[in-house]
Amino acid sequence: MMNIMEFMQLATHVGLHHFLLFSAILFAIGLFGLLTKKGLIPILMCVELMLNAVNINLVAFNHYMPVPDYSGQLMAIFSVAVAASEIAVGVALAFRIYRDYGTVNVDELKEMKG
Amino acid sequence: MGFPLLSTVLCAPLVAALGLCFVPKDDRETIRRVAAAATIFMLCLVLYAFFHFDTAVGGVQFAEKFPWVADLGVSYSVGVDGISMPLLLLVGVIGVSAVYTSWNTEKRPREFFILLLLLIAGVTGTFIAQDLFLFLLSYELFVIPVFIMVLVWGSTKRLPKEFVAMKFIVFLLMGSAFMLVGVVMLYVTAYPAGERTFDFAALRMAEEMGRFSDSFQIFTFPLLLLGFGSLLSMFPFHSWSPDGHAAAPTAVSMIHAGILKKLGAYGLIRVGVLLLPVGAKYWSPLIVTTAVMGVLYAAYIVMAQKDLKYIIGYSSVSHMGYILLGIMTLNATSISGAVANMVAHGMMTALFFSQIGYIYERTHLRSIPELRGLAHYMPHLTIGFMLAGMTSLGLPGLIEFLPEFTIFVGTFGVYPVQALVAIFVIVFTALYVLRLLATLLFGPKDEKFADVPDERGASMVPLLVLGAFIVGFGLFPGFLMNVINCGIEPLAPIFEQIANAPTLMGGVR
Amino acid sequence: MDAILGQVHEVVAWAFALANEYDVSSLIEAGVFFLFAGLALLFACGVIFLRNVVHSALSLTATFICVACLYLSIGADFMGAVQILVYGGAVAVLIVMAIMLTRRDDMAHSNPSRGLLQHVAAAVVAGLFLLGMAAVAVLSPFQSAPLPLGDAAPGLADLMLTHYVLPFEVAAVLLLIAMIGAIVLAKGADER
Amino acid sequence: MFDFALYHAWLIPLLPALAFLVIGLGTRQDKKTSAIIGIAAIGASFLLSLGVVGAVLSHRIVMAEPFVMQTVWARIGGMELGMGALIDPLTAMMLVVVTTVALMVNVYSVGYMEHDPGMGRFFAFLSLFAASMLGLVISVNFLQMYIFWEGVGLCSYLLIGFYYYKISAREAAKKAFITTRIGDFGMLLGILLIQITFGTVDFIQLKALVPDFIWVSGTSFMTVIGLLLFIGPIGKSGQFPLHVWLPDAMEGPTPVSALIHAATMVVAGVYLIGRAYFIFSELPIVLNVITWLGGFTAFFAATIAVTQRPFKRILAYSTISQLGYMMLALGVGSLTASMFHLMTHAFFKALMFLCAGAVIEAMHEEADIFKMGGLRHRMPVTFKCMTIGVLAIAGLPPFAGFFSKDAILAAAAEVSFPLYILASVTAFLTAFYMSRLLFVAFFGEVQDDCPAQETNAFMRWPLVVLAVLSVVSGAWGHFVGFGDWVYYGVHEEEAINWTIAGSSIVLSLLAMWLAYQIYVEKRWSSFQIARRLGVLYDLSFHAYYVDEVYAFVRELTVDKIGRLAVWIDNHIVDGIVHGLGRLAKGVGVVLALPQCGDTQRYVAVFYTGVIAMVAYSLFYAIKVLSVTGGAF
Repeated sequence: MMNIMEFMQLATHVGLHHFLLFSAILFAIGLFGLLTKKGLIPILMCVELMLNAVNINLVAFNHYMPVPDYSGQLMAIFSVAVAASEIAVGVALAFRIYRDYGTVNVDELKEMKG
Repeated sequence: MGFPLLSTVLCAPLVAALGLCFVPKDDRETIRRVAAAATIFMLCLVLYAFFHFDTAVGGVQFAEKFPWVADLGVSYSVGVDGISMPLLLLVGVIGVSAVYTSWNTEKRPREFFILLLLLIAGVTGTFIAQDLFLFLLSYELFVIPVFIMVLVWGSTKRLPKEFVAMKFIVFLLMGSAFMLVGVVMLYVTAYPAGERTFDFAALRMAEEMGRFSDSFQIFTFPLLLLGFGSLLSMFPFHSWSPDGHAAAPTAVSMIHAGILKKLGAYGLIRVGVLLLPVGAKYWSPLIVTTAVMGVLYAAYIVMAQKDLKYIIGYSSVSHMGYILLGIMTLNATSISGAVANMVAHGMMTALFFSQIGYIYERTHLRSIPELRGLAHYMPHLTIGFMLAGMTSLGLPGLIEFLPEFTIFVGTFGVYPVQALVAIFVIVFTALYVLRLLATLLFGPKDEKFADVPDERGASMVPLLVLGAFIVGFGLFPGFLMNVINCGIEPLAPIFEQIANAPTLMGGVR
Repeated sequence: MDAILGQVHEVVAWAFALANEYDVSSLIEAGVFFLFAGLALLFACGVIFLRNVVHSALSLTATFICVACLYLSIGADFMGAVQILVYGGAVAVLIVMAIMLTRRDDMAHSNPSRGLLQHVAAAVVAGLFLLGMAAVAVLSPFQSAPLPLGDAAPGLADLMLTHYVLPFEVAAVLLLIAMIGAIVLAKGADER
Repeated sequence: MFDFALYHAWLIPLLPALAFLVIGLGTRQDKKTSAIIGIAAIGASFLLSLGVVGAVLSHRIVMAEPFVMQTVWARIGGMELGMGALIDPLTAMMLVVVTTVALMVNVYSVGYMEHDPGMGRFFAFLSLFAASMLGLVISVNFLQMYIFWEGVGLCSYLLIGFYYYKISAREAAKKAFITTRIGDFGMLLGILLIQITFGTVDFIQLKALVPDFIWVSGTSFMTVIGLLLFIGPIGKSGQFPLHVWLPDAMEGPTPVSALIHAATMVVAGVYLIGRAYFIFSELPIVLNVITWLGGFTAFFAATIAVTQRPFKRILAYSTISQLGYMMLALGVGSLTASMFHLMTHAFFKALMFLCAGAVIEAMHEEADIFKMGGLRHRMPVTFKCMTIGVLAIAGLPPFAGFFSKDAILAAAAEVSFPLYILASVTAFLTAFYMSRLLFVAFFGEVQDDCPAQETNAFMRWPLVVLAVLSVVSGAWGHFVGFGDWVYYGVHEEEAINWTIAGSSIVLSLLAMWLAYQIYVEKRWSSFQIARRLGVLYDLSFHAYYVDEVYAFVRELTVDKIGRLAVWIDNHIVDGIVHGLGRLAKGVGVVLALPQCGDTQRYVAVFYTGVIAMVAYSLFYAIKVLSVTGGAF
């Protein structure tokens, strides 16, 4: 058995791996929601979760890796900008779809069926 | 370089098409006059070129050349030699006839004539191109107007016209996809990078220098054959053609059967046989045999057809078999015959279609049992049908006899059995042509045609123009044959060279 | 009894040993991280599993704020501020507005999920993905060797207006376009 | 004068051709002008032909050394094809015969066609025919001959179908063209083989080349060529088994039957063999085939003629029979006899056809001879002319047929006795059925409703002229020396063999007596005889059912296979094409199945892909790690 001591030592020394694992779990939760939710708004929320997970990675790398400037955070800021546009358009789309189809349930929206 | 005659010929329909865009769309009179003027102007220039073509000098004449895409070795290079000159004349003649055949187009005349002129320009470009790239460009260009014209002005008989238009375009594009592969292979193989060129003469030179190995030729030739053969309606890639004729408006049928199919044959000679003679030789027994099968098979099918356009459509498949036979026999005699036959069959079949178009336009009938006894009311139409029919069955004194005879002379010594079958089909041809003429023209009066007017005025023009050439070249074949001779005779060494090349059957033929 | 006591003793001794071995700041750091990471994951699960979509939205906002705290904990103060402003503020408001606009009758069941099969499949996909990413994260021999950097805001401003000025402008245009697009979409282009 | 004609012999076909153009393009509507132009053109040709004959006689142009002038018509693919005029006594004789008959028929047609609205067209076609036929006669090579051969075929087609509104005429025209086309196919093959073997189709050159070729490589290959060439004449000259079109061709106007289907075009086949005799005479097998086929056709057609009822049909079968005679003569090696018979036959058969035309017009298109009767009272001139014709064909001296037929019989007797018997029986039958025709139509009682009247002058005078020619041409030919001029190889003096001539006269007289007894005296009932003969009569009456067999064969080999080919094309060839299309469509449908429209499923698939990529990179990374021992 792996030494509990060693494990605890590893676990309590917060480092890059912690953040990577955390963001992976957050992303997985978002993905799970993305795949299981019916409503368009919850799906959007899950997408936001996943985007956040990505941002965490960027920031964490910027913090823990030997980089000379804040370009990692900057990437995260750009990502936030894109996410903001995405959510704006996404919400508008959801609203539009709701008005045109009377529903926001994706399983009722099958226009793309081949 | 003197007056750019060929460029003018090429531009005349384009300029007219452009001009037509500015004519009010309801002014049918102006529209058709502009179209007619353009094609007549073209015909005059082509005739001038034809009679000033120096048969003593031969080679490529009226040449113009300047670089276009220098990096790829593409140049705008036009010119005519003894093979393309008669075909250019064919384009001129059929162009005029096609315009006059569509004289009374009611549905969107402006667009119709613009597309028709574009189509004519496309085929003109193909025949005068001395650059493989220019050739291919024009070759692919004509497909578009044909497609649109079948879709918009076509008629639905056995098959819906939309279906036929799709079938047409899919067939041709599939064929040219294979052909493009072959052409690119040729282009890449001929010269090392940096010296590459699309110039026909240069590619021909590359062949002479032995740049195309035997196995390369044997592999590449079928690719080209698929492309040109499907346009030529080679059996068994013919089935788009009769359907296409049946669905297309008359002018398109005329150009399609009269020129486009010849384009396939022309490409096969110019690119297939001249650049890949050994490959052609290798496959020739197979192709000759299928060609003859096609001749017989299509003739049989004609026997059972009722629709006039199907009859002529299949009959032209049958006749194109003769041309393919002549080309693939690969000797100077048979190829001369094939080229002459291209002109002959083009004019004959265009005349046929223009007559069918006339009667279809007036009565909206096209099948034989419904149309009968027309001779009582329409002597001019009768003359047109008789002339076309008699040409079709190879009556001496009309344009098609001597070419067929020449093909037979060239073929008989090389492939006696195939030639025998092909010659026997002249009996079948006579049978179906006479059946057609008999039922269509003769027999008891049918009152329902009493108030259908006979051809006169503008609708007589196709008959007069095509008839004049059919009879003129028939009685005095020298005019036509001398030009063709001076195109083919310099090629005789090529054919002698490959006379002993191996074929599919192995050994020496 | 003795044995139990002995074990307790042992654990206490271990804890003390542990306390001796670690410096407190790293322990606090770990505490903060695990606290906010745990909360963030909890709220994230809340987003998915709460029945009421408004609760979900609230839960999402909470997640965002927890993440912002994590940012702060590693010294990314500007990112933390942005996170709170944009996500905790703007996005949350947008989503709540969207919920309002697409309101349905039964708010208690306004966040439906799909069937069991879908859940299993999603769990498999998400689980495998997590497994893969975790493996990557664990196996990658990253060395935590932060360089001392200055304040985040000035550093970012430098980068943004010098080296990354073009992406910055593009991002601005993108936002503008997104805004216009959102307006057009929501308003309906054909109803002018 | 003669020289002018000789050097302008090419004008002989050209003048009628011009007349065709002028009438066809200009004066078609104007009956009178058209007729005048037609007659003037053929008349000028006639005069020129006489001039040519004069030139041949005065320049002593003989068969071995013809007068040739030619020009290059086309040069293609290494071939040089000439056109021109070849004048020798045979040509001169043919020119005169053709122009004479054509002139007579033209004049006759003025009367015959005067009420027909298509008279202009008729004269145009007649002129075109005359042009083609004369062009054929003066051919210098096989190709020119083939060209005009097809030309006369076209005219024959056009003229048989002249009454285009009649379905029977239309079908007959079609049949004529196609049947002769089958013959032309063979002939074309023969010409092609000649062109390929010798590199030329010129008669003069071939005359020099062929014997050498046979000397070197034997006769077998030339026999094939000869047989192929002979197929052409089989079609054109109505030899068995391609004779079926000729009786049907009688649907055309009667002057046409006289000109084309009795006197000129149908003998083109005979003329071709005569012209190419330098090939055929070297090939004994081919000659044998020609002989026996000719003999058989002569007999076969005669047996059919015996039972036919329509006036012109009898004459048509008689023509087939006589053409067989000519072939027979060629086969046994007597060009002279054949050509002599060709000439006399042209005159008397044209005469009889013109008489038939007069009679049928007088009877208001009634053709059945048994509906006629007693016409000799109503139409005395026609009757006399017809009688002369019948006597001539029956071979009674001093009429033309006697001399020519005797020459043939004599030539046949020299070669083979069975052949002689066959020819004699045919002669007997000929005399019988021609007398039957004469007796039934012209003797007996005039029927009450018979509308017949003597015809007008335009129709009468050509009859008289031809009648005179039918009387004198034989004797003239015999005594002036037809054989001195038209011969092949060594010219031999021939005298009348009185054994053969006498027996033939006796046979003919016997046949005529028999016919008189049956049809005039009614000693034996013709119906009784017919019933006695039973099957034989039926076979003869239905022309041995050859037409029916052909119809069956055509249905089987053309129409059935045609329909089969259509089926194949629509279902197999097109089926493959459409099948490919459907295959593409089907593949599309299969590939579209995952496109269920469920976005989340797309996401799942997408992430599955991502997982796969991650897994792969992990796998790769672990491999690298294990190799490098834990360091990248």
